[in-house]
Amino acid sequence: MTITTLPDRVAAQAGATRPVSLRERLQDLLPKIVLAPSFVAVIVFVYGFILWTVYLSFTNSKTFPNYNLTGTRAYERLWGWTFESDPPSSWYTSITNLGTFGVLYIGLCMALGLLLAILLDQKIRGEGILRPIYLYPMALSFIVTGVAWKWFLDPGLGLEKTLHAWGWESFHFDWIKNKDRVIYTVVIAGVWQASGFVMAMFLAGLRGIDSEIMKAAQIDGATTVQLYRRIVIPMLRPIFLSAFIVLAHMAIKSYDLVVALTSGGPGGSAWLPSNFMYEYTFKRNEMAVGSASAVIMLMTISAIIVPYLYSELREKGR
Amino acid sequence: MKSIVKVFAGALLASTVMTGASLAQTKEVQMLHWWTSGGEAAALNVLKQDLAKEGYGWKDVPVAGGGGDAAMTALKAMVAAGNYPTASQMLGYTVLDYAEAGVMGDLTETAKKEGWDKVVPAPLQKFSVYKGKWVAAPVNVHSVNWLWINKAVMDKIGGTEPKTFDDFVALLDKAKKAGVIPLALGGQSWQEATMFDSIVLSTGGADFYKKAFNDLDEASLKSDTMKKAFDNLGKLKAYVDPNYSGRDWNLATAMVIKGDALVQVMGDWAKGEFVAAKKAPGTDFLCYRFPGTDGTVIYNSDMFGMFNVPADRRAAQAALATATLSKSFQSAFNVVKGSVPARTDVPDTAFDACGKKGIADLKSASEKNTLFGSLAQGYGAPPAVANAYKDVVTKFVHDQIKTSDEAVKQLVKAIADAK
Amino acid sequence: MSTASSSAEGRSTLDRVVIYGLLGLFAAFYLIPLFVMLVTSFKPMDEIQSGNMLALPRDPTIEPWMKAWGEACVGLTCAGIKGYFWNSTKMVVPAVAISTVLGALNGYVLTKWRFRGHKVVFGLMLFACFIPFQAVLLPMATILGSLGRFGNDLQDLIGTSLGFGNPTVNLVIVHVVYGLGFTTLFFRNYYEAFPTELVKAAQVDGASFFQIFWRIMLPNSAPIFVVTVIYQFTNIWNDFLFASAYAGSGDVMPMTVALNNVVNTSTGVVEYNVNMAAAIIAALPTLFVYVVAGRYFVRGLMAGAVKG
Amino acid sequence: MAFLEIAGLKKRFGNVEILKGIDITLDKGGFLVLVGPSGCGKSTLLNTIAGLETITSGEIRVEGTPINGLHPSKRDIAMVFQSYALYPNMTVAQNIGFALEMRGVAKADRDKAIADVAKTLQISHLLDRKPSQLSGGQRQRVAMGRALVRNPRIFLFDEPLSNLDAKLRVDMRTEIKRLHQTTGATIVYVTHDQIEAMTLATKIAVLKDGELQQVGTPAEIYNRPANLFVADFMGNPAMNLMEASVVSEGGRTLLSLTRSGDNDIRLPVPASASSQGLDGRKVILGIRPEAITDRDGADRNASAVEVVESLVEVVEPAGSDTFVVTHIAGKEVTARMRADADVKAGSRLPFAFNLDKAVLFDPGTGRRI
Repeated sequence: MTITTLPDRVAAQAGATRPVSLRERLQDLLPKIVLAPSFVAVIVFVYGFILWTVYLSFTNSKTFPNYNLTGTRAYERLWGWTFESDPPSSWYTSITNLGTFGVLYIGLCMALGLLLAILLDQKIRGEGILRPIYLYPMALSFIVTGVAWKWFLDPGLGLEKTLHAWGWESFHFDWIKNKDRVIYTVVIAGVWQASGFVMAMFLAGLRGIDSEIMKAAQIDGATTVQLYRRIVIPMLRPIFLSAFIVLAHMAIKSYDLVVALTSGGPGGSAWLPSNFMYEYTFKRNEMAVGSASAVIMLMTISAIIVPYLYSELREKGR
Repeated sequence: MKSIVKVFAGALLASTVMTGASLAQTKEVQMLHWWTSGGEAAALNVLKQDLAKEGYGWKDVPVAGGGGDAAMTALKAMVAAGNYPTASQMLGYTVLDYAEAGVMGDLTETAKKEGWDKVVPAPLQKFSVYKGKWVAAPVNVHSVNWLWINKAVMDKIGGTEPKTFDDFVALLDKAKKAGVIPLALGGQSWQEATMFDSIVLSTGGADFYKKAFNDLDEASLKSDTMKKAFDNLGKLKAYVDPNYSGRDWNLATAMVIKGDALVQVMGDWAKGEFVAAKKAPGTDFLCYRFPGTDGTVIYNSDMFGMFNVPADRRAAQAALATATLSKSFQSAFNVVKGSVPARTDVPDTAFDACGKKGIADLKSASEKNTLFGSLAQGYGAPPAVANAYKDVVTKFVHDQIKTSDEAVKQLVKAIADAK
Repeated sequence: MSTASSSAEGRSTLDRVVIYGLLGLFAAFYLIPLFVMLVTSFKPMDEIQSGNMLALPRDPTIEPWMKAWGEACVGLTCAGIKGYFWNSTKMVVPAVAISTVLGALNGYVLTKWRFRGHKVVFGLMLFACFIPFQAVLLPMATILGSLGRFGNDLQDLIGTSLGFGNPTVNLVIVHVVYGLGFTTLFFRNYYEAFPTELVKAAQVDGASFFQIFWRIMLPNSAPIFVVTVIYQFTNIWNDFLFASAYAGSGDVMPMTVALNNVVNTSTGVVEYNVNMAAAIIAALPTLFVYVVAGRYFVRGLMAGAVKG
Repeated sequence: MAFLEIAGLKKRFGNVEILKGIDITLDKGGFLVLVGPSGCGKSTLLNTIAGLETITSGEIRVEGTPINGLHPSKRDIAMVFQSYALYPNMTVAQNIGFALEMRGVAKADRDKAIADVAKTLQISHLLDRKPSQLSGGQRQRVAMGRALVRNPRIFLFDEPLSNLDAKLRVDMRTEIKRLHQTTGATIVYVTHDQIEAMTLATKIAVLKDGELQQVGTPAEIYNRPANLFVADFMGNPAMNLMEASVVSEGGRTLLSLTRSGDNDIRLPVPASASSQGLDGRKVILGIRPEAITDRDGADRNASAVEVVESLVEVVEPAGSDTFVVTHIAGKEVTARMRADADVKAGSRLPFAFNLDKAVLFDPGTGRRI
């Protein structure tokens, strides 16, 4: 072989002796300089505040932050409430509701979103009209639509009354007044709001599938149902994941939904953890408990999101 | 790049122009409140005009929603930022909390000059005076233990004023038989607890109420009397319509106004609704004390908490406080709001029959020391306790707590926990 | 572009009927609240109280709309909600513009100018999307307060606060900070699939960091711009929590706070028709954006936003 | 002094060494082809010359001046990418003119330069189109136009033909060769296609696993591969590589190749290798298919032709030639016969080995002896 290695160091120095101007050095640093403000902002305003919240959860802060560490009383109280199911503590209600709400909300949004996307993807005339109809709820805040939903679900005003007036006297739908069912009305309104967005994601995914694969499957004799079940839906896997992340974060952050629709529900039976946190921090002046519940919420979120982030970034990054 | 620069420059420019307004701050009061409905806004406008006569502007910071919840959140954020408003609408223990945090101003000078100590009932001063310093100007006194009855319905069923709890139940029965909804209730925790305040007073009497709900005496809380009060609450629950859950209080009032329901147990702010609907006391509706509570007043009071603003804004603040406690404003405002003046020397001439009764009751209760803070309304105990109390009541009403035994147990535990 | 629809011709009419039937049914479900709001907003009050909420107005009136627009009380000022469009606009436009441009720059750096640890940086920024806003309300207020005092010092020193402490600017800061996670995510995923060779070619052609961004990346980012702008615009326009806490006073109050003050009054007869009209008026910009840009929204999602 | 000098260049990503010390020089007007299997580091090497990737150590000089550390735009290079990397938002004219614009060339001069280049490449009629409206071949031309318009010191090509179909690829190859000859440009060209390398290059550098295997003219690389890898990689069909042992018989040093079920073959040691010290060693005999022919097809000027009879296993007529596969020393050995050679599978045939063209390798080190 002909390779003759020059002494590395000498070569490197030869490169370095050329004066590097300040301008060039700046040019090299530019990407980091550009990213830095955002990064610093996130570190301070998100992670700094998370630390602050964690700290407060170990104090006995009441109305205002108090910086004397006093131990884990807030967590002990939450822990105690976690198992108080009869009568249910507000915390117990909140976390069990989050379970019910989270599963149904994410599940139904995905199912409905996927169904609508598949239906819309059948070369539908009027897609241009239907698509915004499914999407528009995302554009409205719940301050706007909460009242309308509240009416519609109220047996004395809405659907039940209307159907009675139309002659269906036996119709009965009073979930919003029922402490065991009220959370399902929150699910209905939530699904109404977010499923269009999920539909758009799936629609984008469907449109992105190589049509040759579809043709191949049809030539292979797959029926439409088989085609979707065996080929298309498995290919949408990355979208399921994205949709899951988007929905999970919306589910965990859901707050105004509950307030606008149910004002907390009969006996506080519609509370979600974010309502709990807001109540204790701002209304009950038990900031330590509120902070502790926020910490637990964040830990729950991390338990879902961090593994996802880890696998995503590991796989994809070069 | 250019257009990014433009956006930034635009934002900067816009903001520099806007901050020019801060010079005017010394001649205006910044007022945080949640009185945004037509009637309330009209009442506050009186104050605004009074101040305008003195040469002070009014910077309105209205944040409605949740009976002041949103406003209190905004206030907390403003205080955390160090941007104290001149004044904020506040309730009971919240004033003391903020005073303890050292962010409240000092109105003592004005108070001395105007002799507030003598005309404002002592129980109110517990909340408006912190460590000898006046920190808040009470605007009104609401009383909670009222019945609001539709007179037409009352006449139709041939009812008379109930004097005891049993009378009340009998009256409700009559209404039920006549096919009207006997009791209009909004199934939200604060409304249920507000009604329960009256029930406890009626069931246990004045001393019991004070011991249990103001002193948080554990023996009283777990006494049989409390258990009986829960039983009574359970009885009343049988007279509400099935759709009561989650209903706003003013919708419940509207049921009484329209004659769909006979009676609502609610604070005197309900009268504002009757007035707004052009109904007159005695002819269209009746106001009775909750049976068995005559002579005693469970109150709450809207106060304007005054914040520790820089010296150059204090003149405006003092002017606001003076105007708030002026007899003319107290009269004009409370006529509209349904409440009674926070000072006992305001002539009752402008008030209707219910208002006159309210003023007289307040005066006598104040003299007899039977003026008690409402626990449901945040005047009986700090918010943590009050809300724990509301939790238990609402869970009882909505069958999550099934027996009065269990309710008492939960109440004791919840209050101990929150203390 | 895709799908089994190539065989649609061969399918029976029954299939089409079922498909259209389902789509129509769901469209009805999605439209109910809007329908309720619309019909209510055209009814006089007595008709609302006595009638059926789903019925068309017997006696339609535009009075509620006039009132919501020009007379409804937002606190002590009873001049309707028309004035608050400008408050919201001057806050939303810079917040959307800045957060979108920053997101684009971040995405550009994180995909095309990678450095050691870029994944960690991205992960940290993405996780930031998930923080509950209620938890940051108070610490953020403290920081904004310090900025405000800094602004006052500047005011004394150089005669202008440069916007520090101004409530509108504060809201812009807040929305930019908490929007960064999503905008960065959107752009990063989009630029991830953006051919790196274009960037290399531009480098060889002599374009600088910003020239490449400006001349090559941005002109080819229209789809993701649409998604990001729509997402940010609706979120920021609809925000109530921050708006009420940091900009509650009448002269800077954004639309949502004003609307809340109209709708959420706790006393007096609730004028549902006015409330509904006000709600629809307040939502017009976001509705407009979704309806007009809906097509591009799906296209933009296709172009990469959903892949991650 | 050479025009382009790459000295001791190393490149490391984390713990992985991508380039392990590369030394290459290229004269002005030369056409250097970097060739090797995928992952060998040839594209990385090209990118370091372009300045698109930093180097860990070493130096790159152009006309004696180090350019490593310089921003790509300051190196006076132009590059044609595999995917062409045309800016989708710009027209063809804007694409070609972009680099000039970045360098602040006045619009009028720019337009003239664009028009000239477009004329040279016969794409004048496409100037107003967007890249998405072009065919693959047209895009390729635009990409070249973008490089040409700059008139840089060095052109870099990163597998520019790999996205074209076979016919177009051959045409463009010719075009590039012509461009090189008419402009006298200095070119560094990356490909994995050894035919492209042979046809285009004035100098070939073969890389494998970040190491330079051999640098030389196409003929040197083809005829005198430095090691087994180069021998195997360059040429199609590949060079026949057979194990042999060196034996002394009758004062002659001969190569002995075993055959299963047949007698061993004895061949003289090729002239390219000195036979000294070989005695008794195992070697690998490398001989290209065109050096194994039928008896009549053997080179008449060759000094050492040996004829060996062997069993024909497969016959592959390729039109211009016929390839015949037999089995020697446990390996398939391909021979190249005339197109009309009358050969049948299963028959025994005399094969003429032209040992002038053969080389020997050390089986331990893989290097040529």
